Amino acid sequence: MQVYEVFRREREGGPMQHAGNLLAPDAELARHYAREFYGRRQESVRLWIVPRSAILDLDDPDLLQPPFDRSFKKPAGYSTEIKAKLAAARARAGEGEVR
Amino acid sequence: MQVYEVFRREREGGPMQHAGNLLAPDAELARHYAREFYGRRQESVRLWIVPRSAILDLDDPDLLQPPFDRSFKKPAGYSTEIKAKLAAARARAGEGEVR
Amino acid sequence: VNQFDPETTQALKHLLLATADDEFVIGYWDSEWTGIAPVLEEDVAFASLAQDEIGHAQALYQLLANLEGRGDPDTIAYGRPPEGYRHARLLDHPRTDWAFSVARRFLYDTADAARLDALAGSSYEPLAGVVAKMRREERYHLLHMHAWVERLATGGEEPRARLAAALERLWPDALCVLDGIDGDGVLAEAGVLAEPMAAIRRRWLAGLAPELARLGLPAPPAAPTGACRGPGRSDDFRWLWEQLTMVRRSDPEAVW
Amino acid sequence: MSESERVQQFNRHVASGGKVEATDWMPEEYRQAVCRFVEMHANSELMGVLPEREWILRAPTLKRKLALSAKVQDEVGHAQLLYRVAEDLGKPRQAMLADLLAGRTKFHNVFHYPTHSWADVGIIAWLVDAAAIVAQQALRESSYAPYGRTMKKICWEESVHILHGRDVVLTMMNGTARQRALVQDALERWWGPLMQMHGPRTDPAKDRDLAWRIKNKDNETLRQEFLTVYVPRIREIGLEPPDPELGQDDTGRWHYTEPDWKELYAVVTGHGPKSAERLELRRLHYAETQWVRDTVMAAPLAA
Repeated sequence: MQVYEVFRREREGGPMQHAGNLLAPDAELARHYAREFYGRRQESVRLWIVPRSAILDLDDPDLLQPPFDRSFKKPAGYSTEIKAKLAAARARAGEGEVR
Repeated sequence: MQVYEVFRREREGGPMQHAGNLLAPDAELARHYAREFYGRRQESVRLWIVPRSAILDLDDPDLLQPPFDRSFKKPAGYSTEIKAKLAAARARAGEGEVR
Repeated sequence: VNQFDPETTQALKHLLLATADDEFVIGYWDSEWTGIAPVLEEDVAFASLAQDEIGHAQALYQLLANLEGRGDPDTIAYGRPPEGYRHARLLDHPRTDWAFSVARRFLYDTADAARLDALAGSSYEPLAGVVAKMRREERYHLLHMHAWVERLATGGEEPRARLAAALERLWPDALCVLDGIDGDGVLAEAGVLAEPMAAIRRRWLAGLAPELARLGLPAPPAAPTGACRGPGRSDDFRWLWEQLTMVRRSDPEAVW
Repeated sequence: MSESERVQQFNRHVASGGKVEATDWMPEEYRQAVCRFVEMHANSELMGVLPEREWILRAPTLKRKLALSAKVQDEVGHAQLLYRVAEDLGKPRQAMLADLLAGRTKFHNVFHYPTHSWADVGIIAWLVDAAAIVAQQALRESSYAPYGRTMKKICWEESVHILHGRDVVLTMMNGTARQRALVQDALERWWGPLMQMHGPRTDPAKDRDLAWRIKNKDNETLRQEFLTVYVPRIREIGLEPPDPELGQDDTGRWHYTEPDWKELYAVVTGHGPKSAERLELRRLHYAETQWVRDTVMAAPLAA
């Protein structure tokens, strides 16, 4: 069984918002179960179902500069590894060192 | 080049919400561009970057907006009836009805 | 004003009662899985399928009450002795196990789809309206049950053996879903049905044949034998009838 | 940053209303406390299915059949949502189910009791769900954000259950004298477990779950909130809770006969009237469907 994250749109024109996640053995049943958990009351007009493994997660406070300091949230060394990757990507994008 | 959908968390504790998408040749640059456009300038707490090809899209009205009545799954299915029945039950109880 | 002659109207009433009872009884049997299905996610899905069938039964009983000018869905659904129910023999079996319920569900939903196709253009307008809604909701049933039969058939020795045994056991009774309707010929002539039941049954079986062959699953027997829709009913259905009428029978003047 | 400094910052963060996400760093003690709390909640939703499930086949009208089946379906859904939250904290779903079925973990007291009539279905859906929602609404602000977000959805669905339950009770109170008697009898059987449900008075200062704001209200506050809203609604339709001491003082505070905490302890440790039978029923169904989980659910569809 794999974890699938589910996003839903409540009414036309509204944003796709993360609603929760579920377990399913494959994509087809994941679609059915997403419909059940976030659509059995006709409460959604659209669903996006994504295997959690396909999500690139970026939540390092050093890199996103959120409006508050949460540095305690990140174990030491986490941001240095991500920073190195981003530096490499920036180099490939030909932007050189920014700021 | 691939399309990546980007989701961001605006305030702590809030749900991830779709913010937009971008074109990038690979995950590294997708993460880099997402950080630039949706992370730093919009002070996101967190970002999820997802290749559009990994998203299962469900918007079939037969599955999400089935035609038969489902008011029994919603407040509207009960509130009017309760108002009338409550008045009757209160009237009965008010008359010193001996149980 | 009644658009049909007495004989056709009688056949239409029998068709409505039989179809409504099919939906009602399978809705009840499958609702027994609510809370105990193999996986929490599937529990929620299978409960939706059972609820849909109860909703369909309600709509069909309403058509029957309108046609007869008396009664309402509840009095028709709950107000008869076991021998008064006209569901197909397929629905006289209890829940049994997951493979059995999946096999029955698969046979029933695919047969029901063929029946609904034959009613889609019905000359009886109110029925055509209800059928149009049912067909929309049955799409998800078919998607879900084809998905399950595929997974049981290819999921290894035990799932495959259980599915095959269930299909072997159920096939003779499944044919009854598209049989046992007195006057189906008259209904076809009046355009209520697109064609008689035997033709709808052949169309259903022809539709299933490639999938059954691909998955190496048991094929149907030639034709149904014996009474398809009562009045004789199984002990299992009598147990279910005891359950579903228990509260109403406990206080006949009560309001629920 | 030293470990203890990080823990202090974390404690200040949650104490001031800060949120914690699944992938954030958190003290192991906090992780265990949240996981245990959510697991107990998930167990209660899953076991809470069984008392009402007996009546899905006995619902007396098509609407009641649909409403009750949809309610029990929601409870199964809540169990799934909560087991997922707990699983993301590190304890696999199978391990949680195994601990529940072996009696190693607990579930709420109210689900250890029998049901006698359709009136029980009304009282459970109305008052037991109401007592639960009073506690659950406070959880929407939990410091553990995935739990808080999940509770928003669960509370919305519970609010529909309460309306369904109240509709069932009101219909019976307006029905025959026999129906009214059935409802009063059910209220009397469920009142004890209801008063025990939020648990004995605790010293908020010593309650770790409060300190970490996993939950936000202490037991007595929740009980008072429940009584304030629901005793008037019970009495206005001619029902009377079986506690002669039940009443409000002029400050609005409710006084009542002290709930039987010994019974509560006995029940939640698996010695309630239906504890063994219901766990056995769960074990039986779980074993009967193990083959499905081992095969079809274990791997994606064969290509």
